[in-house]
Amino acid sequence: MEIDGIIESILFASGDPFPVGRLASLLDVSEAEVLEAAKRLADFYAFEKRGLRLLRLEGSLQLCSAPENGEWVRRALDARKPPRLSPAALEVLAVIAYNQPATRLLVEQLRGVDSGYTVGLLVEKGLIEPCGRLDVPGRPVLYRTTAAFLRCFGLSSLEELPPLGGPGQGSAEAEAGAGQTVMEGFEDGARP
Amino acid sequence: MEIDGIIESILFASGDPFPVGRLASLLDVSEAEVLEAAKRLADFYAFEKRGLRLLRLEGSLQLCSAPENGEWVRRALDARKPPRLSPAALEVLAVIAYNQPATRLLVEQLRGVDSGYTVGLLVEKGLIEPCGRLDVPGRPVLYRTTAAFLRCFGLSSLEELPPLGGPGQGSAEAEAGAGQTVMEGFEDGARP
Amino acid sequence: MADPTFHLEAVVKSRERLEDFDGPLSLILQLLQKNRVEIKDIKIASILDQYLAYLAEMERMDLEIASGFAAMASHLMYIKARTLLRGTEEIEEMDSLKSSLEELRRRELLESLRAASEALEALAAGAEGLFTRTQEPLEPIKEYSHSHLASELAAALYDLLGRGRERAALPQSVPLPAPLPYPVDGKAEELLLRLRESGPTELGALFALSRSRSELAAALMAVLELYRNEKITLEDTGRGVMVGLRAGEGE
Repeated sequence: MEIDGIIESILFASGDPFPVGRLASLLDVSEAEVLEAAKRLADFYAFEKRGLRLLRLEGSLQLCSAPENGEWVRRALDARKPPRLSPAALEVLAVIAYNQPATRLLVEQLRGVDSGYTVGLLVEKGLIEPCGRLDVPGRPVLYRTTAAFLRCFGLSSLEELPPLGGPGQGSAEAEAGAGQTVMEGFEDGARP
Repeated sequence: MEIDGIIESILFASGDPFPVGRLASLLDVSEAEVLEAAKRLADFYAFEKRGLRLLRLEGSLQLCSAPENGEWVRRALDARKPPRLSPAALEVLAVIAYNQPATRLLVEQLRGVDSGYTVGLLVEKGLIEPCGRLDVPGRPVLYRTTAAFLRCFGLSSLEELPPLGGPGQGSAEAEAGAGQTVMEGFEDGARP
Repeated sequence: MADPTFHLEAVVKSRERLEDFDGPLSLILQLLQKNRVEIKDIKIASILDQYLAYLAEMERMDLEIASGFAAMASHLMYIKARTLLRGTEEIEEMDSLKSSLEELRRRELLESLRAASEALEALAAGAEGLFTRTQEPLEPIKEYSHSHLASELAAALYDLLGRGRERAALPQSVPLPAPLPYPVDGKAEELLLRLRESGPTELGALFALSRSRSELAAALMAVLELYRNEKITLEDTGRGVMVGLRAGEGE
């Protein structure tokens, strides 16, 4: 069975990230086979300089347009550049990303300011999502980052998050390390 | 400029059919060049047996998933099957199946309620079909069951419909007989 | 932790960097923070030894550092002494030291998260230009494809007839309209044949062929049905109605 074409069709039609596990059970093959097919597709897109990219976002796969054509697509769709996240939003996102699942309370304790609005904003943008409640009085909601978060930050898994600087390290070193980590993602093949 | 990839990106992200003219003016090439690129892409998809197809609709281009993978896509995205027959629909179907060809009037007289909607629904689902008119005043339409009906009920012919105990028989016997009949029907019907 | 090594160098360096460095408590906190040491593990003697060694290494006396250290050491001794004297009783200074330490750790974590969020921002800039798409509209499944048991049909009919019996409406007693004595379908075919042979005909002439009332009724219904099905045309000529075949019905 030629699963590459079927996976391509499903990912195209789905639009959203599609779980590798569901593809495997649907096609009655192992997850490893699905990932191999995905790798073939991703390499193929990159090698042939096609207008598509296949991303691996944790346990899911998603088709996207090629980033180098982003400006063309934006013009064609008359889309504005999405506004950048504010430093406050980035900070909240970082707190949740590195401590997930995390409650709003943790965010507020770390930042020292009310963060309800910003948390709501990030949920609205689809970068974080509620994922249950903490089993303490008040049962506060727990948040985690989404597949869209990984996509927007060019990560293919949470393991690729820039390492947090230890007490001795300066932040510059952490940043340099981060850039490298991203390049090692699934998208590897995409970059020559 | 490599316009094939850009066109692919734009069509991917757009989803909707995208006018050839707009692609041409956007990329600052002639419509003929856009169409040539589209032809190359379409041929490529078809030749490589990819999961995508490029359609040309009037003056527009559209990417879609390959129709031969439609069944996979449907399963993957869990396209809703039409709901199962309601008890009312099953009742109407039973009246027609056992009395075919039958008019709506017969159905309504037996059920005691207006059945026009349900009859229409069964026609739409392809389980019954009109087959002429009854030679009485008003010339009501006659309905009979279809091949799809036989398929759904696991029958190879109408003769395999579970026999009904006649209404003239003693009710206890009739019901006992009915139980048996139903069991036989089950066996016959379910296993071809 | 038996004898932790206190990396004074780092403390002193950061002390030089920090403008708001202030008082012996801050120096203690710095020290504890940088070395990840709990308050209760502090051995002042070992701090002192290491401090002197450090100074010797520097081969010069930095009076500012020395005085800062002296203040810190005396404050630590003060806290330790109170802890020893008061036993398990709460020591205010100890608590404030602890909460200050927590605050310092919180701030440090926040600092590193801020640094990470800057790194994230850089990543986001690199990942710009990826566009996703919405789900492709799916063709609805039109054909009914659920499978049923044939027995469901029999059961449905039994239910229905059972209900009907209560209402005394058995199948035989269902009043059906009496069949037409003259079939309309046959009459319709007859009319079409005649129109094909003799062309447009007056309506009255068509009806005049009927030999009985029921045949006349069938002829009337046949005309109505043929007209409704767009097989024939009707035209009012002023003296009567002309019936003709609709175009395409000639063959």
